[in-house]
Amino acid sequence: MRIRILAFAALRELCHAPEHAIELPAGARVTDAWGALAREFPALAAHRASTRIARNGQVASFEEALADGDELALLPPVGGG
Amino acid sequence: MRIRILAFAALRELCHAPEHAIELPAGARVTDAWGALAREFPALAAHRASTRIARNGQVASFEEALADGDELALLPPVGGG
Amino acid sequence: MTLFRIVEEPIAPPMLDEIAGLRDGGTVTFLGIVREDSGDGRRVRALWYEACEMMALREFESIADEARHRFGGVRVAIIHRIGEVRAGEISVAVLAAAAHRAAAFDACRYAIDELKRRAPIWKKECYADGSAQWRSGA
Amino acid sequence: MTLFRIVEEPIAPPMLDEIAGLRDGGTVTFLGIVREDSGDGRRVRALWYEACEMMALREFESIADEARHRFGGVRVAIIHRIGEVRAGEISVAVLAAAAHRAAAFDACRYAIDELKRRAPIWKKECYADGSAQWRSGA
Repeated sequence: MRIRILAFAALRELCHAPEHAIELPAGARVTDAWGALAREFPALAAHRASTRIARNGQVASFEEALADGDELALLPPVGGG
Repeated sequence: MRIRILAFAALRELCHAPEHAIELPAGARVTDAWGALAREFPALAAHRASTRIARNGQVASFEEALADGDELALLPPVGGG
Repeated sequence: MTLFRIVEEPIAPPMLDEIAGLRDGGTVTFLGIVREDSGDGRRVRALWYEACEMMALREFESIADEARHRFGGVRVAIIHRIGEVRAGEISVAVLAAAAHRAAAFDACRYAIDELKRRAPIWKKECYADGSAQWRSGA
Repeated sequence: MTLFRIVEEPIAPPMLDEIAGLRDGGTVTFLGIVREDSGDGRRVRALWYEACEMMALREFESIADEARHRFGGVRVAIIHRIGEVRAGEISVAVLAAAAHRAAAFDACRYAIDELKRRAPIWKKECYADGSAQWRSGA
């Protein structure tokens, strides 16, 4: 299945682009999408503990199952205001 | 001696004017100025306990001694803001 | 830039802009707006404000000084309108600017609370039915 | 009147006027102004803000709803600027309007505290010496 990944702020810079599309086997979970992107951009790995993930606009756990066409947003620690 | 009295808000209305000049004998105190004005405008009397008096811009007690040319301000309970 | 003012004209954004030099990391503004509802069911057309101006301006300055000392260097400006202020218009504006927002919030609140408690300013509620009444307290 | 906005243009008084319909007896406005001092001695030229806009706007609305329920009917508006915001410019404006001032102060403070804690918005400090660094937290 095809997953779209949006990365913001420092994570966007580590991934060299705000948006990536990845292919994953059926049954894949959020953690597999993270793993696929971290293989492409190894600097991501150190940020896993501090990153929140949103799946289709809702905060999701790394264990949550994915569906074809999902959009994941990688959210580093916020700093608005 | 001559004392100028400024009255504000509800007290101004009770005295029919924002400003009055009164003559008092030497040795008069703030309370005597109040008394003189209250004889002219009896409705004032009921407001003595709730009125603060400023003498030449500084809050004063009713017992404070007056000097010729003093200006007294009669300040009812405030309501700014 | 005059930080303490009593004015007869409407308090409008351009007047607040003038003191924009006061801005710091966190800037908190309180606007008091005349309410149509008197709180006891009568409809308010306008408030009529009167001040002992010299003493009120000195009180504004004292309050701002106290806020600066209590809340670590915050700067405060106070503008109060006098005369007729109709329902929906601004009667008072208090600005507090500090490097950090907690001090600006605390100072702004302190200044409006103390202004209401101490400044020699009075208001008369003028009702839609033509009657009117002096009101004290916050 | 859009109460929740993320904008690229400067946040200026005319924009705040637009939501003047929000005004009530007590109206408290917080403005966050970009400081030249980074807090660790470096001189800041500008902050560069980035948002996950859809989620941030939804968060603004949640925060305003929470404030309305906690503080008795107070209404809240939130505007955050993104892109480059230079030192001295406004990065964020929070307005809270309530019949009584205590609720407006409490709601405004709650909203800016929660925004800083929860809204998916990020900032990069761009220093006068040309270097830059992402910063999180208030």
